[in-house]
This record gives sequence, C-alpha cells and structure tokens, in this order.
Amino acid sequence: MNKKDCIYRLYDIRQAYGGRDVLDIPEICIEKGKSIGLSGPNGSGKSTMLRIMAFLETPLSGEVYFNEKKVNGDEPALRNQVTLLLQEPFLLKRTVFDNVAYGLKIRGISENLKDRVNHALRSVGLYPEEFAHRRWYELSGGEAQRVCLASRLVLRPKVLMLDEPTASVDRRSAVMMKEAIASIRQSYETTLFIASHDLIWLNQVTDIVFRMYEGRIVGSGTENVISGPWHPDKDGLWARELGDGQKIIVTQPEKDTSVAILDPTSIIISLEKPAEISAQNILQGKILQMNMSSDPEKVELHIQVARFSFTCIITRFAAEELNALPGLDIWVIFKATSVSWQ
Amino acid sequence: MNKKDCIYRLYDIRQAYGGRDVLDIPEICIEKGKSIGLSGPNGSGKSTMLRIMAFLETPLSGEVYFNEKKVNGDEPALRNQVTLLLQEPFLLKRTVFDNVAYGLKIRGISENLKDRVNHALRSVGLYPEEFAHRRWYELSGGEAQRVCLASRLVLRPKVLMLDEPTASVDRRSAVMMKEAIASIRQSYETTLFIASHDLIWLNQVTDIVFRMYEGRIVGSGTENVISGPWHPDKDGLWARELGDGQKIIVTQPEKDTSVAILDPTSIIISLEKPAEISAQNILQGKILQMNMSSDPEKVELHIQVARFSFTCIITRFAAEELNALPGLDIWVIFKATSVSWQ
Amino acid sequence: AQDQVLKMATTTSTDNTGLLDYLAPFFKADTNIELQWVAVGTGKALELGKNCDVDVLLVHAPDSEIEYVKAGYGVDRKQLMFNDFVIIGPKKNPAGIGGSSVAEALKVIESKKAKFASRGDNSGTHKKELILWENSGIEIPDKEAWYIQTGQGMINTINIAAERDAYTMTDRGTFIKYEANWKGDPPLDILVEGDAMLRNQYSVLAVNPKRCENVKYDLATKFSDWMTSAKAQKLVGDFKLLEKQLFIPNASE
Amino acid sequence: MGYISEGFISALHLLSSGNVETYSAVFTTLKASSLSMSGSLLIGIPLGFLLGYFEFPAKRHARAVVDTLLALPTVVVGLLVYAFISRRGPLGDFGLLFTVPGIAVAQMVLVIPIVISLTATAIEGLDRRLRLNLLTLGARGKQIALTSLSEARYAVLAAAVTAYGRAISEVGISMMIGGNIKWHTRTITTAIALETGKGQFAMGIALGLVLIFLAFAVNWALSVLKRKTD
Amino acid sequence: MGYISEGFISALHLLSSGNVETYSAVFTTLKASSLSMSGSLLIGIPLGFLLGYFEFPAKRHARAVVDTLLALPTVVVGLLVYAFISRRGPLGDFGLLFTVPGIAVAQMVLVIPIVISLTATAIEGLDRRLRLNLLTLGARGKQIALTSLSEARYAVLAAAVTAYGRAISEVGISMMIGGNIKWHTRTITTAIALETGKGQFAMGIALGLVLIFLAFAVNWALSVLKRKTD
Ligand SMILES: Nc1ncnc2c1ncn2[C@@H]1O[C@H](COP(=O)(O)OP(=O)(O)OP(=O)(O)O)[C@@H](O)[C@H]1O
Ligand SMILES: Nc1ncnc2c1ncn2[C@@H]1O[C@H](COP(=O)(O)OP(=O)(O)OP(=O)(O)O)[C@@H](O)[C@H]1O
Ligand SMILES: [Mg+2]
Ligand SMILES: [Mg+2]
Repeated sequence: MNKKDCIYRLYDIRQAYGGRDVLDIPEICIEKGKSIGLSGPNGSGKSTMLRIMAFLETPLSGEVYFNEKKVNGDEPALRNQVTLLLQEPFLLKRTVFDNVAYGLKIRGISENLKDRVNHALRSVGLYPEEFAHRRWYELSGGEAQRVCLASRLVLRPKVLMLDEPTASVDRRSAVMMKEAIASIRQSYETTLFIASHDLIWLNQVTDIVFRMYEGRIVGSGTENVISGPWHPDKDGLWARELGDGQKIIVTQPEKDTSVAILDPTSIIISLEKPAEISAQNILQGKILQMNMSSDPEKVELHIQVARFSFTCIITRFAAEELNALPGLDIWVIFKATSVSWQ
Repeated sequence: MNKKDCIYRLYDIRQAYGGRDVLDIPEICIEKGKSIGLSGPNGSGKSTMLRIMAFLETPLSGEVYFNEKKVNGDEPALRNQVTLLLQEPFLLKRTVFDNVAYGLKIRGISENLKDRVNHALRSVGLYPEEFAHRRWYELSGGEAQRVCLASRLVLRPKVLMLDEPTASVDRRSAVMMKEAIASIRQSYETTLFIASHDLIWLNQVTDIVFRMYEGRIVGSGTENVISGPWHPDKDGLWARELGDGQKIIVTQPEKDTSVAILDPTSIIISLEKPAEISAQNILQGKILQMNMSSDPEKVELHIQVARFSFTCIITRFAAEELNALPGLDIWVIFKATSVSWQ
Repeated sequence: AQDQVLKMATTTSTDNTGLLDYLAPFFKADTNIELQWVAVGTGKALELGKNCDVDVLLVHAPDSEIEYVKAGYGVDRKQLMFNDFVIIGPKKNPAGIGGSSVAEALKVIESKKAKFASRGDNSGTHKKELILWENSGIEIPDKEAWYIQTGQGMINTINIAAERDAYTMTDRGTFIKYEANWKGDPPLDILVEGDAMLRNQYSVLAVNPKRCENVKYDLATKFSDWMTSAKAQKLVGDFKLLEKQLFIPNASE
Repeated sequence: MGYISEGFISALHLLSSGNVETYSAVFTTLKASSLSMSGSLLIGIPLGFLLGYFEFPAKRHARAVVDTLLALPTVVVGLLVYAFISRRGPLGDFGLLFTVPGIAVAQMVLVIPIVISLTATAIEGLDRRLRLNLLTLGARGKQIALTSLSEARYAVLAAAVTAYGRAISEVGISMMIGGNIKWHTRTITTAIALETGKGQFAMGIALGLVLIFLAFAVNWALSVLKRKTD
Repeated sequence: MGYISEGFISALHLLSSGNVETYSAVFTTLKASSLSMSGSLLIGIPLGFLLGYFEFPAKRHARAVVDTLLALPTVVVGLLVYAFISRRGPLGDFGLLFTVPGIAVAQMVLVIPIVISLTATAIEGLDRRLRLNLLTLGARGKQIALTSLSEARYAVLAAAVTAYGRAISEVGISMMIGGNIKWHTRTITTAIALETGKGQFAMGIALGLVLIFLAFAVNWALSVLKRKTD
C-alpha cells in the first residue's frame, strides 16, 4: 500500500472480548480525505474497528499510526481531531443546543457559537427555532439521532466517524445527511468512516466500502460474501446448502468455515435455465430490487436465492435485453472457480 | 368502518407534549390478525401512537377500545396481551437468556422455558449456544436489538408492536425477522404493528402501511406525501418550490401548510418532455431504485426530483416499454387535480 | 428459681470507679438478685425514676433528693457513704491558691479572673460547685470569659481544664483515675482539699411503688437494706482504686 | 498520640485473648444492628422505591421531609423513642426499655430515612427506558419493584451500607434506650463512651478498632457478593 | 409522651423569644457544619469521582475500606482527632482544640467517607455510553469529571444531603473536640446532650426540633434548586 499521505495506518490490529477474537486487521492504509464505508453483518467488528480508530479502546495487539506518527499515550490530544458518532444515540441531560455546543465549549471555542450550532442543526434538518431549546428527552428517536450527528458535525473534525448514522432516520433526512457529509468533506477535507447497513446510502457517500466478516475485512465494494459451513461434494468440489435444496458449489476451501467472496460482476443472469453450460452454479432466484451502480453504465440487482441475497452488477444493455424488473424470476449463474477465499 | 372484529378502535385520540400537539387520530379500526405498518418522517408520531396502543401512555383525550371493550384502568391486565419493542433497544442487566426469559417468568410460565427461549433466539438468527450466556453488554448493536426482539417474540402476544425493528440489523437478519414475524402471525393469529423507515421491508411484512405526518395518518400504502408551504401561483393554482427551480402545482389547498397526497399510480412517466399536454406538473427526475410492488403485475419506482423522492407505481408492461432502469433520466407527469388533501 | 433482676439508675461516678462492678457479685451471692444499672447524670437518674423505668436510685445530690421524696417520686431515702471533692489546678498554680478554704480559693480565682472549668451539666458535682460559689458570696459568673462551662462529664472537664490551664473542682475518685491515666504525673494537682463543705454524700432511694405499680419495691428494699448492712458497709470501706480508699461508709450516721 | 498506638495493641489483645466483656459487647452490637438493619431494609426499601418511582404532586415535599430526617440526632431519636416506650409512655407495656430489641426499634427510626432517601435516589437514577420496557413485558406492581431494585442493585447496596454504618456507629440511642447495662445492653459504642468518659482513651480507641474491624468484615463480605452479581 | 408536646411548645418559645443561648448554639452549629461541608465536598467529590470512574486492581478493596469508614463512631473520630490537635499532639500548635474550626476538621473526617462512597456509587450508576461519548467529543480530565458529576447531579446531591445530615446531627465530635463550651463551642447537639443528661428531656426535644427546623430549611432550599436544574 502507498505509504504517503496515510492518515491512518494499522498493522496487525487484533481485539478480543472475553476470549473471543472480534477483530483482526493485518495491514491497512487510509488516505487523507477519503470517505470509507464499512458494511457487514451484525457482530462483524465494524463498531470495534471504529472505536479503536477513534482512540476509545486500545487493541489487544498491533499498532495504529495516525498522520504517520505511532499512537502511543497521546490519545487524549488526538481525540480533538477525531470524533465518532456512536451507534447508540446518547444525549447529555441538557438542552439540544447545549448538547451540540458541548464539544465546542470544551475546546474553548465561543466565537460564533450560536451560529455554528444552529448551522449544524439545520444541516441535519432540525430547525433551531423549534429544537434548540428542547430538553434531551423531548425528541423522537430519529430526532435524537440527528442531534447526536449535529454535535459531531459542528466540530469540523479532521476525521469523522459515523456508526449507523441513518438507523431510524427518515428518508428525507438521510438525503440531507448525505449533503451535510459532502459539504463537510469539501470544506474541511475531512476523512470519513461510515458503518451502515443501508448499502445504497452508504455507496452514495463513500469512495469505497469495506466488507467486514467475523472481524476481518473480506473485500470491498459490493462483493457477495458467502460463509460456510462447506462440505465436500462430488468431483473434489465443495458445497454449501442453501436450505431449499439448492446449493452453492465452489473449489476446495482452506477450512470448512472459510468465507467465499464472489464478485458481483462475475455473475451471469438468465431468463431460462441454461441446458448445456460449464458453470457449476445455476440457481433459481427472483429480482428483489434494482439500484443505480457507481458505474453509470451498469445497474445493480439484488436477487433472492433461498434465504440468500446475491448482489450482481450487469450492464444497462444486458438489463434492457433481459427486461429485468423487480419480481422477475431468473437464474443466477457463476463458476465454481470464480470465488476467491478470505 | 366495519365494527365487527376490531381488535383496536380509537376515537379522537389526541396527544400533546409540552403544549405541542403530536398525535391526532379521529377514528380508526384495526382488524384482528392484520399486520399494520406505520411510516412517516421523524417526529410524525409513530412511536407515540404505538405507546398509546400498548397502554404505556394515556392520551390527552379520546377513547381506546381493545377487543370492543373500552380501556379504562385495566391497562395492567391488557399489557399481558400486548407487547411493544421500543425504538431504543434496552436490556436488563442480566444474561441474554434471562433477558429473553424475563417476560415468561413474570407470567409464571416455566414449562419448556429453555426451549422457548432458545427457539426465540434462533428465530432472530442468534445461536443460543453462542449467545444465551452472554451478559447484556457483550453484544454488538444489532445483536442487542435482536435480543430485544426475541424477548418479545417469545411471549407469543395477541398484539405485537415493533418500533423500528430493523434499525442497525443486517440484511440477512432482516430476512429472518420477516420469517419469524410470518410464523408468529400464522401460529398465533397475532395482530402486528410495525413502524419502520425501511419501506421495502415494511411492505413485505404488513398488509397495509399507514403514512403518518405531523401526528396524523395522511394516507396508506405508498402514497406520496407533499408538505407545504404552498403559495398562490397563476390561474388560481398553488405551488410548492422544490429548490432547483422546479415546482409542484396543485389546486387550492385549505391552508398554506396543508399536506397533499399523491397516489403513486396517478403518476405518468415519460422518457421525453411531452410537448402539448394538459397536466400541470412535468418534472425532471432520475430513477433511483426499482422494487417489487405488492401487485405482481406492477413495479414500484423511486424517482428523485430535486431533493424530493417520488414513489410511482407502473405496470410491468410500461416499465418494459420504457426500458426503465435505475439511473435513467425521466419525466414525472401528473395533474394538478390528482392530489387529495389531508 | 429464676434470677430476679433489679434495675437501678445511678450516677456515673459509682460506675466509672468500678464500685458497682465490685459490689454486684456480693449482692447477688447474698440475695440471688441480679443488679443491673444505668449510669447517667443525677438529673437524668431522677427523671428515669419519675418515669418508673427503674426500681431504685443511687445518687449524690442531697437537696434534690429531699425535694424528690417530698414530691412523692421516691421513698425510703437512706444515706450510704461519702467521698470528697477537691479543687485542682495547673502545677504552676498561676493564681496562687491553696490550703483548705474553698471560699478563699474561689475569691482569688474570681478576682484574678483565673480560668475555671465548670461542668455546667446539673450533675451532683455541678450543683455542689454552684453551692460553693454561693457560699463564698460570689455570683455565678455565667457569662465571664474565664468561666468555662463544659457541659460534660468529669473526666472531660478535667481534660479541658488541663488543655486550658484552668482550675476545676472534681470528686476525688475521678481525680485518682485521672492521675493514673497520666502514670502519676498529671498536669493538674490537688490544690484545695479537706474543707467540710467538700463532702459528697451518696444516698439510695426506692422509686415510689404507689406511683409506679410495675417497680419491684421488694427488691429495692432488699438492696437498700443490704447496702446499709454492716457487711456491705465494710465492703465499701475496703474498696480501693489504685491503692487508695475512695468512699467512706456512713449509713450509721 | 500515645494512646492511638496503645489502642492498637489493646485492640489486638482484646480480640485475641477472648476478652469476655468485649465479646459480649460485640454480640450485643451485632444483635442490635442485625435486627435494626433487617427491619429498616424491609420497610425502607419499598418506601424508597415508591418515593423514587412514582410521580405525585407532593413528591418534592415528601423528599425534603425524608432528607430532613437524615439530620435527626441520635439523642433526639433516643428521647422520642424513650417517650413512647418508657413505662409511662403509650408503649410502656411492651417492656422495650433497656433491651436490645428496644435499641433496634430506635435505630430503625434513625436509619429508615437513610434507606428511603438513598433508595429513592437509586431508583430515580435508573435508565428511563427501564420503566417502559418492564411495562411492555407485562411486569406489574411487585415485579416492577423487584426488577427495578435489582437493576439499581449497587446503589441500593450503597444505601444499605450507609445505613449500616450509621446504625453500628451510633451511640446516643444505645445509651438512652439500652442504658449501657453491662452483659445485657452494652454495645461497642456505649462501651467506648464509657471508657472515654473514664478517661481511658486507649481503651476507647481499642474498642473503636474492634468496631471498625467488624464493619470491615461485613463490607468485605458484601464486596465479594457484589462481584458475584456483576 | 408529655415531653414531646412540652418540647414542641418550648421549641416555639425558644425560637420566637430569641433565646440567646439557643441562638448562640444555632450559629455555632451553622458555622461548624458549613465549614465541614465545604471542606468535605471539595475533597470528597473529586475522590469519589476517581473511585467511581476509574478501574484499577485494588478498586474493590479501596471501596470496602471507604465503606468501612462509614461506620466510624463519632467518639472514635473525636478521640483520634483529639490525639492530633491536643496541645501535646503533633498539630497542637494550631490551637484547634475547643474551637469551631477544630470541630469542622473532625467532622470532615467523619463525613468525607460518606461523600466519597456515595459519589462513587453515583458515578458508577451513570450510563455506560456517557464515558465514550465524552471522550469522543474531546473532553479530558477535569471536563470529564465535571460533566459526569453534572449528569449524576441528583445522586451527588443526595450524597451531600446525607453527609450534611450526618454532620449536623453528630454529637461525639462536637463534644470531644469542641468541648461544649457555653457561648463558644456549644452546638445544638451538645446542648441537647447536656439537657438530656440533666434530665431536662422536654428541653432536649425542643432543641432537637430547632435542629430539625434548620435541616428542613436547608433541604427545602435544595429541593427548589433541584427543580430549577431539572
Ligand atoms: N463489550 C463486549 N464484550 C464482549 N463482546 C463484545 C462486546 N462488544 C461487542 N462484542 C462482540 O464483538 C463482536 C463485534 O462487535 P461490534 O460491535 O464491533 O460489531 P458490529 O459490526 O458493529 O455489529 P452491528 O452491526 O451489530 O453494530 C460481536 O461478536 C459482539 O458480540
Ligand atoms: N417526551 C417528549 N416530550 C416532548 N416532546 C416529545 C417527547 N417525545 C416525543 N416528542 C415529540 O413528539 C413528536 C412525535 O414523536 P414520536 O417519537 O412519536 O415520533 P416518531 O414518528 O416515532 O419519530 P421517529 O421516526 O424519529 O422515531 C415529535 O415531534 C417529538 O419531538
Ligand atoms: Mg456496531
Ligand atoms: Mg419513533
């Protein structure tokens, strides 16, 4: 990885809680000013990784470099440059205004305090006239969440980390948050880390999305992550049952619990079950959703196969040819060799 | 409304906090066994409505009938039949197992306790072997949320209310929750109320979705809700600016803050800007997302116009004709008279 | 037969000196009565009797006792024994008092405004002190800065006097204990002793059974009979604290 | 200063030599404080829960009254209880004066306000979400109370520890109501007062150390218990 | 029983007639308790925060020690402090014995453990999310302490109220260190002890009521303050 301009470099970071390993990042460099997404199932270590990078938690082992300097006892000073919106919203027992102003006050910033707070509130869609004087408990769930976000935005930090910022936030506010994030990036070159389950939203606000699985970064972007257990199938291939009789066939994994990564572009979609084809995987599914892709020439399909949801990216042209529409029954085709292992 | 078999009937329910009106439901009947969705922006009163129907809060005025009996001082007994998963997850300071078992224990149910708890945990995707003994703080955000849900599912209540159950829950778990909900409905004829911002998921688990806005139910299903302010435009019509120069034109509203409802099926989509057409609204937008609709012959499009997101439902045939795909620039067309007022 | 229990209220001096601990086993052996006592100030002891909470009183404030009997609260007052008071002061004796005349000593103290610590707690000792001032023709110097009213027990008052270089009046028994606490070298010495006015008379009274039906008048009588018996009187005379006799029996007077 | 070190040595001596008077006072102290603590917790914790959990118009005033009772001096409690249980008082027939149960009753008057006030504070400090969660899980009355108290267990324990400290260390009540009768109602604290009154400061300190030792044993046991329920 | 009603009447009389002895005792009490409370809060709250906020190996033991100190009898505290400030003690030169500041110092010894223990409990009872939120907002050291204490304000106030009750109602220390010297160091409680010792029970109750009245005034003022910060 490129060593210049890494705002963060992590080496061999491991974390464990009560004897369970929950994070294992061999090496990573995050460039200054980038916007990084984190996605992955519950318990995959997203929040843990954010807490470590926000200097709230010391990893079991490994080294964190911030701005090319090894972090070692100077966390309190660094916390002034890095702020994390925690997953569970929490407000101090004071008014909305005082909550948002808190971080500025402890930094000794009193200039334009009111303007800055009001601006932050407005940027998350809360009118200061209506909300500034409210007490911490006089808010709906989504409003509280947005006040928490405003109290981070107002700090104009070097690094802004958001853990599930859109959970319980309405659609219009999510759009506003997207704009607020874009604006803070542009004005202050803020580096961003955002963990979210809302992949569509996440794709819109980040440059790259890391997929996490059981404490590891298993890929980036929209890769399909297929977890085990794998068991031997015929012809030296291995399989994973999907529960409805269908199964995914792959080449031999390292362990039976290994995680397979399947690139969404290596999936072929067909309206008919193909008769003679070399690919081992021919699975029946249904298009659930169609989304814009980061590449304007492509579209992203979410296809449900049994309980499993595949993401696959096809060209607009292919989509037009197929007359792809949500609800359409189709076949998902890929080769046993197109998975890579994590 | 039909009077027979209403598990809930509400008359003239009003609620206010600190002098602000937050809920106003003139009359509504909910049939036994139905699954009702609630959607709407933050602060629109979803949680308040759920709290009132779960007998956790007494409205300022109005009457609640439960099973055709007026609720009046017998809330504690009724709370045994109705349970609400609150928006903010909260666990007792005990193990996961004891949290899920709590409701059963206070009901004096000890038979098959372990099996029931384990079954509930499994139904939200948590392996009992891995999670049952964990303490309340040894969980990730989404795991905690799911434990909370399990502690409600295990009760097999007559009425199950869920406030944002999928916030911070991963996609696969959301699918499992969907199945768990379907199974409890089928086995125990549970009536369901679910508030969520995840409209796609919500549509899949509910029979009807009420749209809320500023404390009122302003429509049901996927209607577009267009809030004011409205101001007079030419020809006796009124308009709402969208911010990018475009505006929505409607017939005269009652007040300038009235809320307009636009049926998604009354919207026409066109690839070209139509030249001669009587409809007043011809707005430029982009398809963001395509989803399955509850009617298998139709598809649902989410179209972004300025900051506004329109939902419109067109036939599969029309979609194929248009070659509708996410990312496509299109025109949204509807008549000034097709809005109704709330 | 079950032990019979006699409840007595008494002043702190009889308890603090260990006299009762010494007498009680003999009393028990002779009469099979267990003596239980509450050691409080004389005023409080009398009040407990008034409320019928004890059966018998052992106190040392003759004037109050006579009034108490007159008011019908107590009966059968018998005098038992006496010890004496002494006036003590700093070794340096700044006011230069001494000898055996209490009146002279107090007058010197007053005229020189030498510090004097008074118990000021209505105890037998305090009442005695007030009488001494009166008999010396001096008004009670309540608000004088040199007159320190401690409102506390004897030992504490002596300690305060020592800390403040003040004179005070104490019963001899307490002073002997105080001396012993300092291993025989206390900061205060006896300066005035032997005046007839310094006698400290102890008496026993039964609580009036006509007012208080619950009291064990029979046991109380047995106790006062025993205490005035020749055997008990000898025991009192033989009681020694740190090798010194404390009480002089005088039931026969 | 001398008597502090002297007191240390005496304390060790008293305990190791099995001094019967000391042990009698220790047992009386334990008896009185166990009785009064059981009573106080049984009465004070439920009342504290009610005061902390419910909102009612006079709540603020009720609270101010309970907090005021924290300032009750032991002598005054002693006097008040004495007025009731003295032979000529309304409860004179129970014969509680100069008995250990009498001490315990009076200590309860002293200690119950502490338990109420600190329990109420503990309950008020609970997460606002707890109440709604319990209701919606179907908990009622006693179940809500028990679960809330168990959620606030450390703070309730702190209330009990504070109350225990107050009960075991008070002297005015034991003196007034117990009467400091040797072998019967002499507690460690009244024995200390007696020794101090005699000028035996070293002995006073020694007995004080015995008391502290007792209190430490109790608190240490509690801290082990606390770790178990963590 | 008679004492109680008699005491009531005397109390009103003492206060309304402007009885100089009573007022002298009231002022001494106020002076001593204000001094000791300011000192105790200044020392106890920071220490309580440290004990409650940080995790360290000996925490459990430190806690058990502090809780044990809650059981310090006032006489023992009096004796210990006396040993230090008596003329022959190491701090004898300050001349604190038999003065109001002397009482205050000794009361601090009594009351600081209460403040520490209850403040620590208050801090431990805070929402776990608070700590992380403060850190990530950039708060450090004193800011974390102040914000945490302000979040736990009711429980910290309860600690102060409990400590105040203890300080204002104790008698052993004021007796031993103050000396109960009329016009100088006689507090309400030592006056009560004196009157009770004299057998003037009604007067004791009357003075007790005066004290309670004082405590109520303070608590009522606090409850008004509390509502303001709500
Ligand atoms: N305090 C804790 N003690 C023990 N285990 C913990 C603790 N906090 C988290 N875990 C475990 O660590 C793992 C990683 O948790 P983390 O919160 O980082 O997940 P996440 O990716 O943020 O999940 P989510 O999407 O649910 O927020 C999970 O398996 C979780 O159960
Ligand atoms: N305790 C309270 N005191 C005052 N106002 C409150 C209180 N709780 C909620 N509100 C206000 O009541 C309105 C309705 O809140 P409610 O929580 O029902 O909204 P909601 O639809 O659930 O929103 P969300 O999507 O954010 O959860 C909001 O305007 C909110 O600000
Ligand atoms: Mg997380
Ligand atoms: Mg809500």
